[in-house]
Amino acid sequence: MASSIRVRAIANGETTDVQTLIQHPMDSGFIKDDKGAFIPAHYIKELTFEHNGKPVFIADWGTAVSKDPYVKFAFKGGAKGDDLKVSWIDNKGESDIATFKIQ
Amino acid sequence: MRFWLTTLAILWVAHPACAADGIDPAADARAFRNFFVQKFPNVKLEDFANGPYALNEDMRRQWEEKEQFPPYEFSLEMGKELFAKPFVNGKHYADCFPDRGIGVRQDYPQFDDKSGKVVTLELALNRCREANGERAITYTGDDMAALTAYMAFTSRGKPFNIKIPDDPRALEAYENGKRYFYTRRGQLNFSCATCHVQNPGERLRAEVLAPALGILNAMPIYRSEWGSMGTTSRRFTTCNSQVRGVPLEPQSDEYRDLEYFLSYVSNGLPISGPGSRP
Amino acid sequence: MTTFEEGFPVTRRLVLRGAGSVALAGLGIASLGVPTGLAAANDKYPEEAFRQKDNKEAIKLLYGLPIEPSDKIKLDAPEIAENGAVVPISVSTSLADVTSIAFVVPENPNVLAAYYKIPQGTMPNVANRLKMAKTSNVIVIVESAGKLFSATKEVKVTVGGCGG
Amino acid sequence: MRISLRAVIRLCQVLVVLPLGSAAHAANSETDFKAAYAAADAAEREAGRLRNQWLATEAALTEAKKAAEKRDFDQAVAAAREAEALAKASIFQATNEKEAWKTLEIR
Repeated sequence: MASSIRVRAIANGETTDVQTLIQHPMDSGFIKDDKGAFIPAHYIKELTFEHNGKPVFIADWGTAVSKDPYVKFAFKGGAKGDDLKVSWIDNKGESDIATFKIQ
Repeated sequence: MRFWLTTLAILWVAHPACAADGIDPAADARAFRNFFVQKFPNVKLEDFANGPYALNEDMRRQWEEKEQFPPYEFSLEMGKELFAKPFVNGKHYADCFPDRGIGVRQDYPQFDDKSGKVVTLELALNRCREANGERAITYTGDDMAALTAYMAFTSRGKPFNIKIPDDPRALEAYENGKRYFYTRRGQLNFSCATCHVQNPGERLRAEVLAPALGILNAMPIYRSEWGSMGTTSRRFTTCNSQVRGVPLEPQSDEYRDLEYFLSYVSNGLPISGPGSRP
Repeated sequence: MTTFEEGFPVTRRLVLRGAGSVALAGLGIASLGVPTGLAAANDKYPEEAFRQKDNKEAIKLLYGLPIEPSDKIKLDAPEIAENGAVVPISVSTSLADVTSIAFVVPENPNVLAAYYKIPQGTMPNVANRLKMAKTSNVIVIVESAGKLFSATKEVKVTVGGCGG
Repeated sequence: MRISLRAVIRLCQVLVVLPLGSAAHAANSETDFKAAYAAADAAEREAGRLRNQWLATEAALTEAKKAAEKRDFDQAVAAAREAEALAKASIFQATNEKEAWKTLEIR
């Protein structure tokens, strides 16, 4: 299986811009299926970015983040070729982790 | 199928005016393009391939933001994998297409002189599967959407290049597609043109309607409403049910002819698919 | 038949702001497994705040401090969401020493949408995509040097992000 | 533009609802249902030949069948007649459009 995590991390001298897209249903628990039963909530709760072992961004998410969630941020430092470790865990305890090279 | 052909034949005989009018696709395409250019003088011609985003600034900004990392990325990637995956017999989709299927989306639909019918890209993909001993996949499903998304992506920027050969059957298919486009149907009494010719840029509920010019250049489309990528077949069938009509079978003659007409009148406009829409 | 790596044409209809690279090209993925980085977070997931139906309650649980509006926060959100399922919303601020940014949508079933912890050295700018059930204000709360500041913008939603 | 769309919808709804007024009379039998259903079904097939069936017709036919299974023949006959009226409206539409579509054409 391919990773659920897609990252574009680009060093721009002073800062590194990071964009992430994650494949996840982000079911809110408020939507009914075809038979009228509620689809149970299934959403990412925590998403963490680490550069050189140090967290640079932590997202705590609820049910209102869109399906296949996207987030963009920037941090100071970071050089081309550095590792950026990205991990998430959802409300069902499922998780994924991947490491990307800063471009 | 036979019923329909018979009905068509009857229509043809009953309305000799149609035949007498003469079918002139090139003139139609010019008129079609002029209509939209005059209606939206500030929109660049190639921008019509971006549908409602060409017409509405607030929506355009939302689109541009999403396009930085579009939600259809996963479907596109799946399409690339599916396209590259060999069939059981070892052959590939690429073996069924000119240029191994890369950068060819703008040439579909085509008129097939053997069968005397229009062949869309979706149909060509399934014919390729069947020719190689694989089962056809559903036209409205995610796999077909992903495959056509990938093929469109490799063709981005290439202008639609639909050909209508000098064959009365091809002209008839074109004309049938045109008639389907303008014919009011469903309980709401809407034609395709009601929304996409008379009212593009207007809101129908929350949706800003896309102009018919360039509308298929963006196919397939990821719709936020669907939360997934959808094929041209899916779009046509949902259009029919939205006007409270019973949709036809995907890739029925009518839909194929409609796709032929709509693609032809957008000749010269770039492929922009896969697109994203609300 | 493995030589199927024709590059994607760069004719994306939008110039991707210098990003250049296409995600499809596939960036190296090192390992798969259980995330270990979460323990490094300086505080826990605010479970209770995410359950709140009332924005005042949620904000109280999250911070327990008064909030004042600030013109140093730039909240960018559409006038009319093209679809409530995916509303792009971003924020940037010139406030100093920002440690967290929260997005609250008072008309959503659960009002707290997202809470971002901003470690030192991370820019106080976030862009994300949120679901909105109906027309609502979007409130962004920025924690700066231990104080709370907010900006608010209304987003009209005609097709809700909660299905139907 | 919005108003004109609405007006069309409204007009359509009125046209469809009109023939239903005469549907109500008491104590229908299974035979009545079968006759009413056969007429509706025939009209809907004709609409199918014209490639212009309506969702509402299909829904009314389904409703008629369900009511008949419950042996509620009044309801079943009413639904079948509604289906027939809808199917006939869709046939009228399709027939009319054989020429009328040209008024919308961009030339």
